[in-house]
Amino acid sequence: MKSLVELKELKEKVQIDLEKTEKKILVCGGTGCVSSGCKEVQEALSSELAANDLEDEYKIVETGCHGFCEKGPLVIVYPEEVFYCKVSPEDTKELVEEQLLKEEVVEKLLYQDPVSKESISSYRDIAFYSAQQQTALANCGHIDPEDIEEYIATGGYEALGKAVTEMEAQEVIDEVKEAGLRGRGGGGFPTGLKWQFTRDAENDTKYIICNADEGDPGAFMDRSILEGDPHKVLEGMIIAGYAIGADKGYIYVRAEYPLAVKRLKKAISQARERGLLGENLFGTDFDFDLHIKAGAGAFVCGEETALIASIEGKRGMPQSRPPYPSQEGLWGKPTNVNNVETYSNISTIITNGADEFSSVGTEDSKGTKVFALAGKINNTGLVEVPMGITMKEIIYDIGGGIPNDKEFKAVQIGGPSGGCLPEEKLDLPIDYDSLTDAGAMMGSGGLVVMDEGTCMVDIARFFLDFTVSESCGKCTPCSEGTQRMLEILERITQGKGKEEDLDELENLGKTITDTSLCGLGKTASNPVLSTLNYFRDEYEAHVNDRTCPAGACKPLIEYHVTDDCSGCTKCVDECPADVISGEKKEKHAIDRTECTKCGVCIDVCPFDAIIKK
Amino acid sequence: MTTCQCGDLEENKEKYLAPLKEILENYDQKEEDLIPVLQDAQEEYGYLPKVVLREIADSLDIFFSDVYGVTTFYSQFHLEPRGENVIKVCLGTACHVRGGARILERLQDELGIADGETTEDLKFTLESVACIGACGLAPVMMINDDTHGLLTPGEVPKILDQYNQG
Amino acid sequence: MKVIIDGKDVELQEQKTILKVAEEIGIEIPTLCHHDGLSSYGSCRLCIVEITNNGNTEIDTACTRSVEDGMEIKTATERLTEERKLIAELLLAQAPESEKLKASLSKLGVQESRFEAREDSDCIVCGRCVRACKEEVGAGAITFVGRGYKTKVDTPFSINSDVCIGCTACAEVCPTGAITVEDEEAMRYIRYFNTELELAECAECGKYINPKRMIEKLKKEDFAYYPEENFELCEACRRNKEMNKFADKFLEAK
Amino acid sequence: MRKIIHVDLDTCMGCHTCELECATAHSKSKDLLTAIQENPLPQHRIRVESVKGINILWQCRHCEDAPCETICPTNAIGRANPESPVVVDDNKCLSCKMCIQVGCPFGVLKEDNADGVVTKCDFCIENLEEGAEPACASGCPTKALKLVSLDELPEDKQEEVGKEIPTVVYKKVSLP
Repeated sequence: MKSLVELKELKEKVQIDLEKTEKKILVCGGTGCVSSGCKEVQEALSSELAANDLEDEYKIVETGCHGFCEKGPLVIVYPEEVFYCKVSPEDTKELVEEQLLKEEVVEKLLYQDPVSKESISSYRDIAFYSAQQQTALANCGHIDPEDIEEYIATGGYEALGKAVTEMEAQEVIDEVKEAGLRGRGGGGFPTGLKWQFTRDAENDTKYIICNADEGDPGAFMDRSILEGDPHKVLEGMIIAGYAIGADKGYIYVRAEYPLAVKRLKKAISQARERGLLGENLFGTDFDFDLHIKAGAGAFVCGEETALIASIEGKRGMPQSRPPYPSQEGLWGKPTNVNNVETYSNISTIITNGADEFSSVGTEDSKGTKVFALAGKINNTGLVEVPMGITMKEIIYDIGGGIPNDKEFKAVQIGGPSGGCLPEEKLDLPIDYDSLTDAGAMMGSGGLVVMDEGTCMVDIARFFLDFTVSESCGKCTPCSEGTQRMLEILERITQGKGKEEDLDELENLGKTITDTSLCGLGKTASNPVLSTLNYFRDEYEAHVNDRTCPAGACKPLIEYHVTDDCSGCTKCVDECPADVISGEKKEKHAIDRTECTKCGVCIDVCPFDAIIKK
Repeated sequence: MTTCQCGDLEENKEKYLAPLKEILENYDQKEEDLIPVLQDAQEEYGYLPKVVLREIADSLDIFFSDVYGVTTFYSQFHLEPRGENVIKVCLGTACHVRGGARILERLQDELGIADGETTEDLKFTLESVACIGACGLAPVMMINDDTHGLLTPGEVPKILDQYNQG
Repeated sequence: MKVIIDGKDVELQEQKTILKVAEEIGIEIPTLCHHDGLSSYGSCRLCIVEITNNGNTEIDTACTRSVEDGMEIKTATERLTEERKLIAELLLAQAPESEKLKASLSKLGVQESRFEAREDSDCIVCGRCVRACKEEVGAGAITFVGRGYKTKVDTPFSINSDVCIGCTACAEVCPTGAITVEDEEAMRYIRYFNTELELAECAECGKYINPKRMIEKLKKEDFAYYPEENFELCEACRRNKEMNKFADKFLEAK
Repeated sequence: MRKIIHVDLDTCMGCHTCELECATAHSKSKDLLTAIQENPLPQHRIRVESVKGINILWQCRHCEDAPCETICPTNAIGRANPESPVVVDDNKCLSCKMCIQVGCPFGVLKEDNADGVVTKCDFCIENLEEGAEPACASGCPTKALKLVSLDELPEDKQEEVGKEIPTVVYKKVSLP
């Protein structure tokens, strides 16, 4: 790419080409949809098109994640924008014949609103989408992530062209500072300031790193962005490189995300071919190139100093900061580390200006944030919303509330570093500082909803178990302290808790927070401390009464057959431990001494006649 | 299981290490290449045998102990042969609240092995993982590259059967 | 550069760690993983101090943190003392049998741990031995193995190391005394690492001296002057040889 | 002003007082009668041995280009400035003993019986800074050992100090 003019000419040309193929079928190719079988749907669709001689008329585009993972495989037919969900290969014949040939919607494949039970044909009318405001996810699910031209057609790489040809490096940093963008990966450090530190560090060699080692259980926004719009991440990184004076960048991505790695590789090679990576970008003397490093399965490598150690080929053990990576990072050189979502916001800031960006959000948290909705919620998937929105709006308006008429109990936000917030905190406007004040954390934005059937002690134990196995083992409070906390929590969930255990948990939690070496340890106790704070009665029930109010801790519950049992023998057949006995039409019985409490019987019982108590 | 796959003869060792040498040629052979080389080598050999680690240490000119330290740090790497089919049961938060543990238990019962083990016939390796980012489909497991979502324990035997043939 | 440590004003010309500065003015901060001869590591966390700078107060380790102008440092507040004790107990539970560790921790008022003792454990994973072996001696015989609380220090595959030079630095720097060295006849055993080495014999008196592998390694070092045959001698024979040479010269001069 | 220990072997009676003085100077109590009851017993860093009928005084030469300094992996052995003696920093010493084994051609380094670190003649550096003689010299009843300034030496010897011969200078004979 020799100049901005050349890029704009290309954009216009591609836009014209794309308009010619106005008729297209978008098939979501995100990981969620791949696992529910979108590849088969895509194949079936293309043979149906062939069978009906529509191959030239309709183009099938495999997009990145559309966000609504639970309803996959998703298919959207353009130009009508009809949104079909849970499409199976068998449905494709009807879809092609009805929708494409007769232009009549296939009712049974439409999304049905869980409350009004109405079928909705355009995704724009579905509450899950209509309440969102997308910046980072803007292109995800709408363009072919493996075609750089489609990205260019949306105005892609124009921000880069503008930055390197029309702006001084310092102006770029000033713009990012003014926009008020804060790091989307965890702590929320102001991005512009981080860039400034790295720019001001004296050294001829500097590096840019993209932290794509998304590891928070329950968060998958980075994965979706990488799979759905990889060029946006590259563009953000190249702009960062220009701003701080680096000519080399690394993307550290989880090896568990093979599709993301594949699409990134493709995006990088396309960008190189077009001269958007390499030497003399846009005819200037700015050079920049990118390399991919695949992680090897260590959550702690999301911590920036550990990530750097891992890129260098070492054990991913964090180091004390200061010196910060902006002073001494990769191979001792000043290094700027941001995460995927942060870089995805950069091009918008440069193109539309800081003012427009900062018009969204709250006083101290600007812009939008992507959240991953998961757990006991109707609409699981990815949503991007303005900062300052309340938890209630996300869970009920966008997420569609709790399934199966269950009661909301808590929402866990921020992954293993985050905390569990109770119902009374649902009106909390979500931004970095209010979450921290409430004992949780923005983290990467994983939102896991829990209902009355979730035991909060068990959830705390679950997160501790995760931290214990992911602690790098370097510092005493994190590696030993969390293990000791876990032992206490295990004791409590097994009904062997002691009265002084709760104080000991708090004690350990505070010391681990205060004295651990890195962010992993400093936040490891959050899930325990926040549940102890908001759900202490549940802990007390386990310790004092030896009961689990949620009915989740196995050693504290028993399975019972109620009088609702009609004697259908379904549970007798399905029980993997063979401990249910009973004749047809007679009330069954469970041999509790051998029962493994696996819950299969509850799942299969048509009369809800098996209960836990 | 730790018996050397290369035999004792120098000639056999050379033959055994030939694919590794090809892998190494794709790299500059600096310390920073250690993790990618280990990844490629594991892809080639299925696991990381001692002779392979030693050869990597020599080629990259780093301590054998460092290679071993790195290998044991990352959960992706394995020092023992693995099953033909690798089952990864997700126990991330979303899967946890939707009963991922029950899927794991059922798999353990069906296969007769514990988390992290391999069946004697080397057909299956079972392991639990933190999050595979398919939270929308919880509970989820991956067998090799296939993701199976929205699982119930009852479906487990059926799915295993698909991989048990041949 | 001016800092205040426990109320004392200190003026400094060069960058130093808080630990070093405190030591110089006679304030003792407890530490286990730190050793003056090794790189800073910051794993045991016993040397935590409270640092106030620009209005923010934080806790950090004195062994890794350099002083900055205007810092106010407190080394022994009540909070620090309590947290240190807890950490000390976590450490003690990892090496419950170690008298050496107990002796160091008794200064903090910790005699026993509230936590259940770890079985078969005598290592606190402070990494002194690993740093000594790899960074200083340059042998790289041992490494951290695994991660999390299961991390231990070992040779690759727990087998006899073929690069250990038997210098015993690992044993000497170990704060729990877990690593021991035993010389029996012609062999040196470092059983903690399943390692054994052959000892060289003094060419003169036949006494066993250091391991052959150490001598091989040292021979490759570049000395300004050094008689080659000295490598094969014990220190007493080396001394005798030189003394005799000297006596001869002296007599000759007379 | 660079100082050296000057040894006159003709004057030495072989009384071993220097050894006692050295050990006492490096004891905890610094008092001979108390020092001999210390556990572990204080060690001396100079030795007197009779070889071929001559009483030879043997201690660290504080070599210009000291092999013990070269071999030490942690820079625990070295001098503060080019004119100071070669000393061991106990806190930095890892006790790897490479200096004992091969570092010193004269065999004057040994393991400290208290903490395992390496120990050697430190020229009584603390005394030196105050202008006093090292213990071995100050305690020598016949003044066979003397702390002298470099310029008190004959000119031919002066030139050799620091190049050919170590800081400890023996009358009549140069070393090594």
